[in-house]
Amino acid sequence: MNRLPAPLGSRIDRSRPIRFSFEGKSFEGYEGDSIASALAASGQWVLSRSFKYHRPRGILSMTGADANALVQLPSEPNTAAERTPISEGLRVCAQNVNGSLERDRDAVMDRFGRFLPVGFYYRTFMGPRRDSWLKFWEPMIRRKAGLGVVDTKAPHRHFDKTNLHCDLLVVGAGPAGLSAAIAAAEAGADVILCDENPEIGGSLSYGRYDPAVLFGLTSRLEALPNLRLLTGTVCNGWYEDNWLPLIEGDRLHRTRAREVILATGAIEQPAVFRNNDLPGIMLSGAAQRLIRHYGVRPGQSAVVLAANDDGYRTALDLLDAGVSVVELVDPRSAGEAGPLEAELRGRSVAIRKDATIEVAEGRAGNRHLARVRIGGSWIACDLLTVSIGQTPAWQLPCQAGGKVGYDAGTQMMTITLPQGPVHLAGAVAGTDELQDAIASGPRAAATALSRLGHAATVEPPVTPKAARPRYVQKIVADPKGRDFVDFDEDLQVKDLQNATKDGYREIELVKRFTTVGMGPSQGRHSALATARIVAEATGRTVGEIGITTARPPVGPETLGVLAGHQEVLERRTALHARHIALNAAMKPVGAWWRPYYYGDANSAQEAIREEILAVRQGVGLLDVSTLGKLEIRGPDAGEFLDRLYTMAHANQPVGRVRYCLMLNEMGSVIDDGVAYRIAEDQFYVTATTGAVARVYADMLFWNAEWRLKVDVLNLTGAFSGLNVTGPKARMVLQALDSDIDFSRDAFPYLSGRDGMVAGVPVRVMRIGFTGELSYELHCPSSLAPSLWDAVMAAGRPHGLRPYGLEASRILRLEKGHILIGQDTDAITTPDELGFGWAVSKKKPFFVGKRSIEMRARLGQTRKLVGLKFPAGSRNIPGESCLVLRGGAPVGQITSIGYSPSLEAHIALAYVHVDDQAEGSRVTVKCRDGELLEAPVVAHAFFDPTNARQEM
Amino acid sequence: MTAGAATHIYPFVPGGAADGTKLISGAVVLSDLTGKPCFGLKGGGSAAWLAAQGVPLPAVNRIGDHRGMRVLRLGNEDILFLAENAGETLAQIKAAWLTAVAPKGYSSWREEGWAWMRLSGPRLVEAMSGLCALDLRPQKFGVDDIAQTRVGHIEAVAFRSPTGFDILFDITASAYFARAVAAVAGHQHRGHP
Amino acid sequence: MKLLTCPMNGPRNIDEFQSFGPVRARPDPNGTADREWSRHLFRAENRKGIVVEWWRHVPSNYFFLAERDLVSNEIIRTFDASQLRERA
Amino acid sequence: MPLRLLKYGLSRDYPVSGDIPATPELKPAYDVVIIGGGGHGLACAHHLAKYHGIKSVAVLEKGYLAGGNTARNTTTIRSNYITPEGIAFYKEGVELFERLSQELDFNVMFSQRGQLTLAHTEATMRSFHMRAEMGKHMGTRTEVVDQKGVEELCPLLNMDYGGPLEILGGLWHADGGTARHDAVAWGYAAQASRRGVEIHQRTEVQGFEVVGDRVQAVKTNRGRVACGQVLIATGGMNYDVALMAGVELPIRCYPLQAMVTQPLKPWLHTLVSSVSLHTYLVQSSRGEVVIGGGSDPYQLYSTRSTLDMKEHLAEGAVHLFPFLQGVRLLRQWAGITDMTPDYSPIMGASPLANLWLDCGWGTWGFKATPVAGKRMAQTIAEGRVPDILKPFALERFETFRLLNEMGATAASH
Repeated sequence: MNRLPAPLGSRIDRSRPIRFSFEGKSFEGYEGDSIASALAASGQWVLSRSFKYHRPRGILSMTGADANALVQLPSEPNTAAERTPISEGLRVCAQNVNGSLERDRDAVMDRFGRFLPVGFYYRTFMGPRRDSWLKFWEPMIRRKAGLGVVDTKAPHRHFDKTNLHCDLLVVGAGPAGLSAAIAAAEAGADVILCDENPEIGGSLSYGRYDPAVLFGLTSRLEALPNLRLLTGTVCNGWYEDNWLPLIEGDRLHRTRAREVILATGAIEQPAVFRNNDLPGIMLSGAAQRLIRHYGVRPGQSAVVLAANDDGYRTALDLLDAGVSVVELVDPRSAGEAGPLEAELRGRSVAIRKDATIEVAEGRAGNRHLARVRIGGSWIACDLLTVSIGQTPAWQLPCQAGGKVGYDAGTQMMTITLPQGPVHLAGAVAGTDELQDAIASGPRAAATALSRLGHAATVEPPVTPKAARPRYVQKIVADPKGRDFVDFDEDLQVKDLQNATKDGYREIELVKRFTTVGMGPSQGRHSALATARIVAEATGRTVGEIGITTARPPVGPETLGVLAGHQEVLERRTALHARHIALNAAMKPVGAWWRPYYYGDANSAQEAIREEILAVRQGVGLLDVSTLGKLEIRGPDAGEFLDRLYTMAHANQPVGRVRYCLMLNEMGSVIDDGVAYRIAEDQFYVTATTGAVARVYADMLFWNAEWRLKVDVLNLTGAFSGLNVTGPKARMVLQALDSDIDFSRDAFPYLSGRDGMVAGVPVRVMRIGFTGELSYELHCPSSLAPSLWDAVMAAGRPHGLRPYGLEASRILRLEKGHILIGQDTDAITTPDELGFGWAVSKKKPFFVGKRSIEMRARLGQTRKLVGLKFPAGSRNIPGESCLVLRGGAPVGQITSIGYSPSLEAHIALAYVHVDDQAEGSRVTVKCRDGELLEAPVVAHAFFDPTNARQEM
Repeated sequence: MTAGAATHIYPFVPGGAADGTKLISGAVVLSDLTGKPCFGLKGGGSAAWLAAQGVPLPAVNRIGDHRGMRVLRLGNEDILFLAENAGETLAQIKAAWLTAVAPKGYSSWREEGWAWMRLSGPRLVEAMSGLCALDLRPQKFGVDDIAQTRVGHIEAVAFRSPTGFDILFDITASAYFARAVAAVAGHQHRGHP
Repeated sequence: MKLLTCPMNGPRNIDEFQSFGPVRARPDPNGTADREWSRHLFRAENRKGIVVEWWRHVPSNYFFLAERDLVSNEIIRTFDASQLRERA
Repeated sequence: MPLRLLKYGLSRDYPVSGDIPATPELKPAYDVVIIGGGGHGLACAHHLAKYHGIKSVAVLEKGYLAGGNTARNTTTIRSNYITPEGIAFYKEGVELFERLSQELDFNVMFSQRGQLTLAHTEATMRSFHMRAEMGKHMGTRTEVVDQKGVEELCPLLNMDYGGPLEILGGLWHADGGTARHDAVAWGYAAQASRRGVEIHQRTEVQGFEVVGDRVQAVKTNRGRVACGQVLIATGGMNYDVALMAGVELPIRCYPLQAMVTQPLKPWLHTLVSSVSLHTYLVQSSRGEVVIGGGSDPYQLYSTRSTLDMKEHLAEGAVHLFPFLQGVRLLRQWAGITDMTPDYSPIMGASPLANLWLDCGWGTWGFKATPVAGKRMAQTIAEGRVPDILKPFALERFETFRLLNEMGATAASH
């Protein structure tokens, strides 16, 4: 056991042991342990195998950033072992292993490495045959591809989203972020402070600092009710107008902040040398986190690579943790010894300057670090902590418009943000001394506060003390390789150099060709080294090379948390319950539920046929409430419709109903309906179910330009519609208590009446979609059920039958009525439909007029006609079957169905304009390829003289 | 037009379109006020006529009070009366309007087109933050403010009521809305037991 | 989520709005040759720089205008349609 | 193991192929100047040099090679369009992809695993039948499948949604596939430059010298270049570049976003897209699942990503495959698409005699890289537009002979 005594182990609760398994072996850890810390405590350092060479890999940073420490959970691939807490019975497995973690058959890839240089797959796997890639090589590569395994049986999880708002969002609760948030909140701002870690403090929580500092900040923080603290919450991106996703477990807080302070800290960088990826080699921050957060001893005997004070502090931490520090190696030239160095010497730690790690070697199978070579001599050790420098955490700042630069003087990566609502504090702004970081917080807060209108004095940013140039490791390719730059993608120094030799010299090309930075860590540990290598190889400066664009998200985020949970929108007519009671087969049409037919599924065809016959021979009742219903009111109402529709409406008499056809500016048909003039200044207009939302919006848009004196009201939900249709429709209505005279003379075809029916205020229109005598009753929706009941009762003696959408479609087809969107497409003109009758020749203007005139001049190519397929035809084409002329497609069938009334299959179809004459024969290609000849017939297959609907 | 003998059936009453859909209660409470007295005018002449009746009109997107009714100004010519406890007053205005001669605006039929629901309960704030993206913090959104926005992913009008938030939306989406609120409340509950 | 400030409803998430595209000149249909008319139908205001475009605030069905930079996506100002005619 | 690998293994040093020569000095004149160093421009250069013997060719790229939509698209290759003209063109494109690795001696990893487009409404099913009938007639492998067929082709799809999200059926396009987008561009670049084509990176066209109806020269940040013929193939910048030559194209620019998950062991073997959900998914040979959808809702020349689009795409993906809830997203990005009024490209002549257009590629440009390159090269070399390109002429917007592909793209570019 590598456990250290309390107080080390701030995150774990030793009174709560937890049992879990890794690779089938059972392990024990404590509540608060991460998978990686619990395994490390038990001496299990290897966590996974690498992407390409299947080398053993373990803890690198303890931040959960990279692929080395990704493990497989039963229902969650690619889980960060360094961050994910253990739980009782959790089953954890290693990823990307062929066999087991211990015995990975693909470990042999490490030997074949020289056969697999960068980009090799672009130059190979092509032969011998043209389809060899698809048939042989790709399947083989796909088997090797990927990391974790997705559980296709994963149980459903609940995710949700909330919306947060604040004056100031501070990202990162390290020394800088804490002091910034506190300063702003103490000034009265409404502040949210988030940090991905379970505790506040950042480096103060694991670094070698005076505990009083964190204690002081914490006590001030707790006194502030207007500061909302969200720990365990990742700010995973910055989007336009300060819109930031804060991810707290399975919850996404979509957060709008007026001002943002990014105190996201810095990212420690690994050193590049042969076998720098061995388990046991870790960043010094990882060792400190293991010690202070989890009370885990990171090794027995350590070599410390230190090119800065953090490295020296780590050495002291290791000593305190009972790790013997064999040697501290400082690659910097000997300078004046700081207090830390003195303290270390005082504790008899050998310190070697001007030297560095040249190569490391591992135990059998590279399963753990065994020794390192320094200045030609080998030193045995099982731990190497690396502290040679860091980069500011550039991801969020860059998404917020920050530009990454490189200060050749201090050898530092720098970030500059444009003037605006986003500010930097702490290490991300370049500070590396604790006091500088703490001081930078209030400074950033002051800037934000003044922008928020608080009286705050903005101090000029003082340049941080640490002007001393950073150490820069000189990167030279090891002749034997395995000097990794990108651990995720198994990329070595020579791979990047070779890419530039092949001409991939731009950093984005290097990235795409080598895939450097494209793995789970998204370049956190490779970007700077890559820039330096490419700069070296192409004779440019690191500044010129730069780094690749930092795209969101900052860290991996589950699709579940992004998707959240959303109920599926459904709309119901006021008669929904009535249909259910009548055993209707309800189906969705857009968001609406509509009855397709009434009855059981097994007798559907029978039911539909009976419904059709009921309408043709008796009377039927259809719920048409989903129809769009618009009311146009105002002195200019007539003029408004004149401009929008193709027919004349200004001169339409009150009490009359007119068909209306709407075109877009291109002259294409986009909707149709009827307009009932209720009063001089009031029209009641219907639109098709699917189009009404757009039609309504378009009306408002046009009038935003025209500014006519009209008001457009969408009554689609407010009013319901009942279509009573069939030869006996009049008898049914006359049997109802009403002040409307339904007689033919008093209430002729294409007229409308207002009145009361069965105590319900109604707007009745005589229109015919079915081709039968029809009265369409519209009424306020809350009264529709009453009206429905009354009509059903009055209709019973006449055999009235409610009918559904299926019957309705056949009925309209028999009558040759078109359905917009089915019988029309995006370029259909009225001429193509033979709707010349519906287009006013007198009106000076209506939308689309100019275009249809021009398109008529350019020449019409197709025409919508009726086709009839005699009963007993062996093969019947389906919808969308092609109409051919000389073997070439000239049109297609838009609607087809069997007409019980005509006892034949009838269709609407586009044919070549020269074939439009009745009697001419066209060729239709059936689904199975058979060619059929069919005669062109009139649109209105049924009752061409309209005697029935106008009776 | 008057209703006479026929009975009004709203989505959540027996026989209504949302019949069988449960209204959530507990930490979050959703109640249905759709049947309560409500009447609105929209279109040219509406504001002038109401002003002439002595109805004080608030600014657009603000709420005024008139003899126990809440007067919502949804647009220059779009005014809505909600008379939860002042049915008579509303009936008088409605009667006056019906008999008046134009110009007098036009009915906006909100009493038929909109569901009127009330969200309340101890977890109201969390629930609203899950349903609506708008900044509804008290200092940003007062008692007389109107938000024409999106609630539960559908267009809605939201404003404060003594016990929580009142929400007006497309009546045909009533069943969906009840489910959406229940789902959000459920998540809230799961999220913070 | 980008913010768009509706002159009537104030700043809102842009998903509350529907874009109706740049304001377009409307040539006299009857005084325009076919070729020019087609050009009018299909030409697109797509120059890099600032466009004036129609927006609809969907929940309130209020139409207004916005000046927006097609490159930076910055919204310079939003205003009621009446002001456009005043300028014209 | 292929011999190439042995070659790598046995050679002491890395065998340099030098795919992309460093940018040379700009000459004062070229027979052909191609504006845009993306897939289309490079493919055209390759065909000019290899099949038409035109070697004095300069490809001018404002940024780095293939850094625009070539690098940003989601690599869908298909020919299941609606118009016969469109299908004929894209069919040739698919056929060229089938031979492309050999043509370029560069593995573009053309993976023809088929595309399954899902319908959740009857209207969509109707449009699928239209595409299937036309596709069959034109000789492509395109067919409508029912619910059972969908389940057989993609057993992991969630078929349990009732209501509006229920999957009613699909359009199965066996010819559909993907390829490694960068490899396509690099392969063309390597071949073209080996035949003498000059590729000039970081060379931005800033204007045109137009005399009469001809372009005399293009002005760049690196100087003036006289030209015999000029091709505009600049993807999202087409409108802008053409405008510099005084040509106003009927094009609007919209961002198109996409995203990719962490690498997973392969589980998704076909391209799957849903029209109603505006979402499509495909798993690369790296194991990453690429997820894309529709364009942004308003015009913009920016490649910024949005959270709302990411949420929307994730919603769609989880609707289709609920078990993806626990899968992690790695990266999102965007490209700028140049959309035409009829969703078909504009290829061929411009109002200027020696200026040629390869524009209006909207969201469907990648799949046309080889065929557009081949046919535009033929056009430039022969000085006349081949029949297969004629329907795509700019004039169609004056003669109203639109190639209506609206709806064909839906959620599968």
